[in-house]
Amino acid sequence: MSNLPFDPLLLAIAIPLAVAVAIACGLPKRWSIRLAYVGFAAPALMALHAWFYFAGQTQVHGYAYLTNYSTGLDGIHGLGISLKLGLNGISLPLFVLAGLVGLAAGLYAIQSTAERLKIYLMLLLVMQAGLMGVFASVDVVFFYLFHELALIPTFIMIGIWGGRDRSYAAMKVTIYLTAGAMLSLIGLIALYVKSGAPSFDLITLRQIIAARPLGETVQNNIFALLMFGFGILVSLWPLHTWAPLGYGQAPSSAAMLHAGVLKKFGLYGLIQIALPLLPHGAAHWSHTLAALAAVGNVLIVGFITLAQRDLKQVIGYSSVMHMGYAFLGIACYSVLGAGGVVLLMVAHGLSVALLFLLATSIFHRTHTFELTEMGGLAQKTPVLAAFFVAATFASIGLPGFANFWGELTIFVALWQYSHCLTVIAISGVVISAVYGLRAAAKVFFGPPTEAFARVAAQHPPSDLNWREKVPALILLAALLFIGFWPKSLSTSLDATLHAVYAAPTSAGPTAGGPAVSGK
Amino acid sequence: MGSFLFDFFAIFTVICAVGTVVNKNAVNAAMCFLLCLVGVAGLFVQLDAYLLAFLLLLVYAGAVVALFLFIIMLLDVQGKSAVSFRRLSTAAAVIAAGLLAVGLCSFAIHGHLDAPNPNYASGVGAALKPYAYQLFTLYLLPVQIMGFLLLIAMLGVIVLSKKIDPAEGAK
Amino acid sequence: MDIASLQTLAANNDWLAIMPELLLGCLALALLVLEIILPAKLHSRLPAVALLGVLALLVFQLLGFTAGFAEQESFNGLLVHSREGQVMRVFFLLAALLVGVISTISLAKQKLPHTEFYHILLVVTAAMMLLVQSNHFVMLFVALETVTIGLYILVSYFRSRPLTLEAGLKYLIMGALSSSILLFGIVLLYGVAGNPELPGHTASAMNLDSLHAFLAANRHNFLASIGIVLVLSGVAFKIAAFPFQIWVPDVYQGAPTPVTAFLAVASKGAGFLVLLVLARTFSPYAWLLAPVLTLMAGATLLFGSLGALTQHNVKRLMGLSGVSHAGFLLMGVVAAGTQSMAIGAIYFYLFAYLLASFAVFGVMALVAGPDDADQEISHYAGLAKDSPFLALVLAIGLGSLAGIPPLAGFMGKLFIFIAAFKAGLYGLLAVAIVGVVISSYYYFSWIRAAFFSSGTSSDGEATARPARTPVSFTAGLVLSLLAFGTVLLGLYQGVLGQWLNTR
Amino acid sequence: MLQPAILILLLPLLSAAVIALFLRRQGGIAAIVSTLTAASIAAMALILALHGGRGEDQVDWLTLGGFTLSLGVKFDDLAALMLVIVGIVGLCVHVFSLGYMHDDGAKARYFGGLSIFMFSMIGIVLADNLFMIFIFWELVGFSSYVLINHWHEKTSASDAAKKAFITNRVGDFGFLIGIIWCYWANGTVNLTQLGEHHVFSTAIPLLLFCGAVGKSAQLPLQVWLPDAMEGPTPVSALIHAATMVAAGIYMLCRIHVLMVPDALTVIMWTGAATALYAACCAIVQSDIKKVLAYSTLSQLGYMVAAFGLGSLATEENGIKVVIAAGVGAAMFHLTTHAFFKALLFLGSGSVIHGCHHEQNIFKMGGLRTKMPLTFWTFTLGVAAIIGLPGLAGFFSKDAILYLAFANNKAVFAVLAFTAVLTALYMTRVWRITFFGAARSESAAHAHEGGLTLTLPLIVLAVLAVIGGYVGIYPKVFTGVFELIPEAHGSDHTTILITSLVVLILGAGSALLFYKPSATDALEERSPGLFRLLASKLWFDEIYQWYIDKVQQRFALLLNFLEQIFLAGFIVRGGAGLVGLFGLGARALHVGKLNVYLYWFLAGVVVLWLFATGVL
Amino acid sequence: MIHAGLNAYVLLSALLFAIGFFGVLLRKNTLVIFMCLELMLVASTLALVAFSRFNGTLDGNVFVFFILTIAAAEVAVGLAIIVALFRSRRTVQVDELNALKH
Repeated sequence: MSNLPFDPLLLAIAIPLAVAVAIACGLPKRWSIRLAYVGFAAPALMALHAWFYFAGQTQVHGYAYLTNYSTGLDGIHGLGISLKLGLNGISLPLFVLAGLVGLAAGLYAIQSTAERLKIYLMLLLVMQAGLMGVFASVDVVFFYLFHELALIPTFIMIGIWGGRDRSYAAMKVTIYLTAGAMLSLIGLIALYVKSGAPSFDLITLRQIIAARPLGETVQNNIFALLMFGFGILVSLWPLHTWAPLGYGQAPSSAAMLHAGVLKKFGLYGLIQIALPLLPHGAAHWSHTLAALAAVGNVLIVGFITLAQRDLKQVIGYSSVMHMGYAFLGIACYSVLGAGGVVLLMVAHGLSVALLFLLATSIFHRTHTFELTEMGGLAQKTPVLAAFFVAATFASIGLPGFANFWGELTIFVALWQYSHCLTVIAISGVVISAVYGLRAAAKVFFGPPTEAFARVAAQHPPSDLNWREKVPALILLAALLFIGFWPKSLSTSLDATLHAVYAAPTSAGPTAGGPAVSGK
Repeated sequence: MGSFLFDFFAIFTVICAVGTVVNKNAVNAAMCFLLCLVGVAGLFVQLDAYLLAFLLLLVYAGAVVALFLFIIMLLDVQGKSAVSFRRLSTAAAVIAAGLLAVGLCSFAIHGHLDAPNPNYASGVGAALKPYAYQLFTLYLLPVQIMGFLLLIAMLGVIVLSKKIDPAEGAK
Repeated sequence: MDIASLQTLAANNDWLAIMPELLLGCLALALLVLEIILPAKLHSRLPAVALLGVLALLVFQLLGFTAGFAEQESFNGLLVHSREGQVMRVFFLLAALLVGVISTISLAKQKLPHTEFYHILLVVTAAMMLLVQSNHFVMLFVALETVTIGLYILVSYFRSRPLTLEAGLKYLIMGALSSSILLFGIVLLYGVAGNPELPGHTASAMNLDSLHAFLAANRHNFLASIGIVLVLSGVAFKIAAFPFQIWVPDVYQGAPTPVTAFLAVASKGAGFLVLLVLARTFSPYAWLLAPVLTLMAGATLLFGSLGALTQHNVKRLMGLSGVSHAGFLLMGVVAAGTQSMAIGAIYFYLFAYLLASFAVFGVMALVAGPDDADQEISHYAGLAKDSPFLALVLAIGLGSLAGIPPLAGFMGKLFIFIAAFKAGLYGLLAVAIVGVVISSYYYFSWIRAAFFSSGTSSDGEATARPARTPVSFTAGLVLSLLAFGTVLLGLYQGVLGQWLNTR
Repeated sequence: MLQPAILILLLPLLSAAVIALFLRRQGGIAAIVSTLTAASIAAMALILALHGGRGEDQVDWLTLGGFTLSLGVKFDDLAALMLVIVGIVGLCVHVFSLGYMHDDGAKARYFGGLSIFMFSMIGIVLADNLFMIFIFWELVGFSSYVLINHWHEKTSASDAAKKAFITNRVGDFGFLIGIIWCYWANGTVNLTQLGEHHVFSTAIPLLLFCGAVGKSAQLPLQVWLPDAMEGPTPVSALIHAATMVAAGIYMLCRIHVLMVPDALTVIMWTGAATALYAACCAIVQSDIKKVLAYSTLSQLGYMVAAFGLGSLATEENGIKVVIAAGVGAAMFHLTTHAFFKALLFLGSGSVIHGCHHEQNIFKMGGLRTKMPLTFWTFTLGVAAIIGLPGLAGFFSKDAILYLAFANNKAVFAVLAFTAVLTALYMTRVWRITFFGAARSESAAHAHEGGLTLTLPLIVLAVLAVIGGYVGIYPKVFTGVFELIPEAHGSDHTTILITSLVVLILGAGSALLFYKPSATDALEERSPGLFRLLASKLWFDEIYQWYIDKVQQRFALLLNFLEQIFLAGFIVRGGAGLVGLFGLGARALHVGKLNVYLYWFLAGVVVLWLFATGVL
Repeated sequence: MIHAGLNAYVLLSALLFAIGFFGVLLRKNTLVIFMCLELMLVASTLALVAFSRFNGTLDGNVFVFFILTIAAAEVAVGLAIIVALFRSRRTVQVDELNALKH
């Protein structure tokens, strides 16, 4: 229960959905846009409320704002599926992320000049509702269901508003993500069936499994399903090829929401569900996961990013690469590693959304994503350049931005797991600096290329306007805020992780390292 | 005696059945089918199912085969009717025949039932009354359904074989 | 046979128990009578009478629905009235109603008599309702043949279209063949179960309960097992299970769109109900049933998905995708062998499938031209622009068929998967994943055609497609209810979930 | 203890934030805000260092899974000294910038960058643990990037900025591994706690040293520093001469407790090699800033070598005392170097400003008369760096030479030779720039800048003169300066003589050899040697070759494999295969009834086989 | 009357069924195919009657009533379809009725 007179989590889901339905029912455009502001602002407000008042909430089973809505399947004889909403320390940061990125993407979309803006906004609102739902769901089925709810608009948006290859991209993304979702669905079902729990909600699952842990083989198999299923969704190498293509073709707001938030679903699932409930499975698969992530995601994809000539491809591949860090954090199976992953997820979500937003803004000025055809944009658009450089540095893990905390904690946790992998992972930091700065330099610095000079002569580029600046500022401010005050997220995160990971520790993972550094 | 009759009717029926299948001419096939039905009716008689034998001849031989013949004549297709002997279809037919033969053999070998006493409850189908009792008590509902079935079949035949109005469908 | 026992037998013919079916039959007859007595200008109102009658029956059925329906026999064991039967009555009435609505659209494009169509539709529906409640091979076969013969007529109903008649002929011959196979299987079972030399033989060998008892006493009888597989083959034709699915695309394409919908939903639903009943009856032969059904499920799933993958005629696509749905349902049937919850899952899946399929078929009927067999995916180009409503309904329907949350189809698949997992059908689940992934491709291709392509080819000319029928109020209402139901059932299973899961 | 230090730390951050948020278009106000901030920092630093206490304190910044990262201040003499240097040099540079950047279009960004730099640098200085050092370490790298990139429309500036950051990242790669290793090995990265007990390991200090190699531009990561001269000259003075590059030395001194002999040897030789290498390179440069850049490199090498020479055992009253002489010597040289190198850079800035952004010394000449103040202060700076007795550089260099002499004669020889070269190239640049006739239009019209340009020169010149005395007669920062090794007796004489000889040899030969002319005398007389030195041992070329021919080609290869093999062959191929099956399944519907009927036969047969138990 | 054994009847009916099946597969004339289908039904009725006789239950015999009726209805509908088809396509050969495919 919350100490608000209403259920903020339900409202965060229902308001955007209601606005979407209203738009679908044929609201006139002017009103659609006005309502869309409400639809995007409401989840963000709820998220901010949850962020700052989380500590004061009464917690039931570790969840604040816990509420339950029946679906008719939660009776004595039912399957135990109900819309159970709540936030714990793990979901809170991601709920906040979803709210903020959703707001930014929404504001950016509202001002965009997309064709058929109403449908675009409607789809985006559905996506937003799904995203809020994913992280607010305590019930596993609804957790999955909301993910798909958010996923469908992505396909459609890529298909309608995407770039040149939109058709192929939409198809490929659809098939990949369907495959991933199906694998993970089977994994979740397996978890439910094998645990013998009467309900799909995580609280019950945790209690049941804590009382009666699953057998080792069962754990290994279920974890494999979840790992590869979620792995496809999060673009684990070599199952990642949909990601750069999809992001390259997706319209900006869809890419922001998908790469920024929705993609985190898989990681969130691993941290919230798979790791605590399947410690043996995690231990069994951690080597594979870590090797794939370190060599594949970080090194190979890192190098591939170096070879990209298209700005969106660079961002897309870099996103795949950073997911490698997240997988490494998961592979460590420690509170520190998992906490690092959550921090990284939030940070990466904010920064990659910012990058996609700015990439589109750049495109509006250069009319190309080809890096070789840009250059010298900073002379015309210093503010845009400043934002982009800030976003780049955020994404390459500069301290002061949220990303740093995620990467650092993951590295620290990883050292305990494997020295060799830590070295590989940290070498990724150098690689990401190379491609990040190279891209920034190619776009903004040096003298303008001939191609860009021609474009600039026809359409004189203007600097970032307020309608682009506000969403960018929201994201950047959040990045800096977390960068400077990581405790705003880490306190509740730490508490929840300790509680959740402490229960089935018979597999022997450690909760953390030696005591304390600074005290 | 009974065994001889059985053998006779059995062989007769099988030959006629084979004739139905392989006869190039559709009319001849229909005639073979008619004879085959007569053979089956003979077998029914040996099984004491006199009513059914009678019905079989009446309904099948009298109505159904007549209908077939009528249609065959109406459509005047017997000239074209022939078994195609292209290589692929021949091979397929041979394989099919082989499979069916093997199936029959397995049926004959494994499907042996311990025959009950032939005189056990003899003449269960011989009398007429039990049929009526059964049909109008136990099987009353199916009989009613049959009524509907025949009705829709009749409607169907009417609807399907009405001459196509030139105004229809030309759209 | 004495009079007293005959009286007992006659007294057991509880006509009240089959009131919905009787009323439906009466309604069908009334249509014919009305056509005769009413002046010709009022004949166009007869479909409305039929539909309103069905609707009234549906309401009556829903109002009289009690979740705690006691299982009872009537007609001396020919019928068993169970809660599932009640649910399926609703299912078939709903299907008939929706087919009727779609028919008004499709028939309007042909100059053909209407009344007979509705008459046959109602009779077939009643027969289906009896079919799923039958507990006796005679009853089962008679009802089945009534359904089948009615469908032969309905499939060939647009007789002015040569393709329709071809489809009708193909359906007729293959249907008759499968009926013969089924019948031979029944005969064998009857012969074996009544054989006095065998243990547990029964006098009423056609009765499924007695047969079950007999089979339980003879678990490895050769003739019985042959009979079982022959009966299964016959039912497999109805549900379009591999390898008896080959007729599906041709017949679906040629048949009038409403009849295709009827075949796809009601006929298949009836087939599955019969299969469930038979699977329960044959359960002592699980050694045979389980592997056969498992392989059948997997092969059906894969074949349907693969066949639909490159299909561009939407009716054939619906047919083949229906085959893959049959695979999912078969998975449920296999699981039902050990998990009782699977039965609820099958029912739920059928309802979800009904809602989604009729949404899609409704849109198809509106998009199709007078030539019903010619319905290409490319005809849907630009649908979203011209008629966003139809496009939305189509997307919801296809999404539900593809199993996308939060639509009803997803919950159906989820239940089936849970049941299958509980039953340990891991291999089938793997196949199912492949099937879902492949199916997402072709469903999405269709949605893509409706949403993403503008309807003009690269050189700017509009591609040739039949004119679309404007959406009437009734059609619009029904389609939006279907779409709404699909969404609602995905999010809130409520009463239906309780009906189906209370076991 | 914490509050004033935190205030000093946060003040520039506040200034940067104010500039970034509100003063983007008001460059003038931004400059004043930033300069005032620098002034208050300098004032507070002096007060805190000279009158304040010493101590440490921290708060938790991040706690996760038993890992705590704290935000803390360790304010000892070392930090106080460094803070004062940063404060004073920073203030000078700010003031100088007011004049130097007066007409720049992006003044706000420039001063904002300076403020961020001050924030980051002070953060390093005050940090009480290695993670915190690392955080600010990265941040100074960022501010350095921003400031080098100031004139971003020049490709060279943008490339140099990128190069600087990436090269630093390479160093930080090792640094971070070292920190993490240190954390897990010792359970703490708090500097004080590390001093109390720590695990002896060669790898950890060497990995940590990687950070210093990057930041202080030691071999082989020295390549970024000369390029960094693309930034505005005051930036070069502040960041790339006086403070940021010295952070590497400072960090080494912070962690000297972790050092083991083997690590020290590596560090020593790295420093010595860098010193020699850079000095050689400096001889042939024609860009005044490049000369100073290589000189900086060379001096940094000196400091690193000094640190590496490490501990010194002396006998006092018969008791052998081991002191961390390396720390003292390195920090002493760091202090003096900060003053005179900042002076030299600002002097060169003044020259460049006067010559309208002409940087080639062969196009200058005759500035002695046109810019007298600059000339005299520059002269003092040169005198300090070449070690003219009595000036700051003399003392600090002697201390290092003495340490080398006492510990390792080979290094001593290298360093002494480096000192000769230092005298040589500094005299060369001094003579060519200021003497003779003006050799270009811009030099002919050179003029002295305003007060903002000259005042910092004077201040720094004074410091360059007197700076050495704080080291030899320590009254303040005794914790550092008392560690400086003092030569006694014959040793003292040897060192004294050595440095005089070195000075005379270097400066004399330069005076003899180089005349103020438009061409390089060495290039004319000995082109082979000139080319060898000008090649800088092909470091840049090798790196460029690696990037172009190895790294980029490898990346392209992987990309090719990904596109062709993974996305193409496997994914598209797999999809195509499924599609083929789909076509096959579709082709089975041949439309002929007979064929379909065979399916029924097949189905019945298969089921029959199941029933008979064959399958 | 001395009867041949049950097995003989059953085998005979199976043989007739197989012949009918084979005819369905072999023939191209829809009318003949249809006749063969009827043959299969008749084969079933033969077995049914035999079982009914030997098992001593009347159900089988009564069932034959229904089967005969159904068969008649089926034939009527089927022939109507064939006639209608012949009208539009002028053929009853299944080879030529393959407009619906792929």
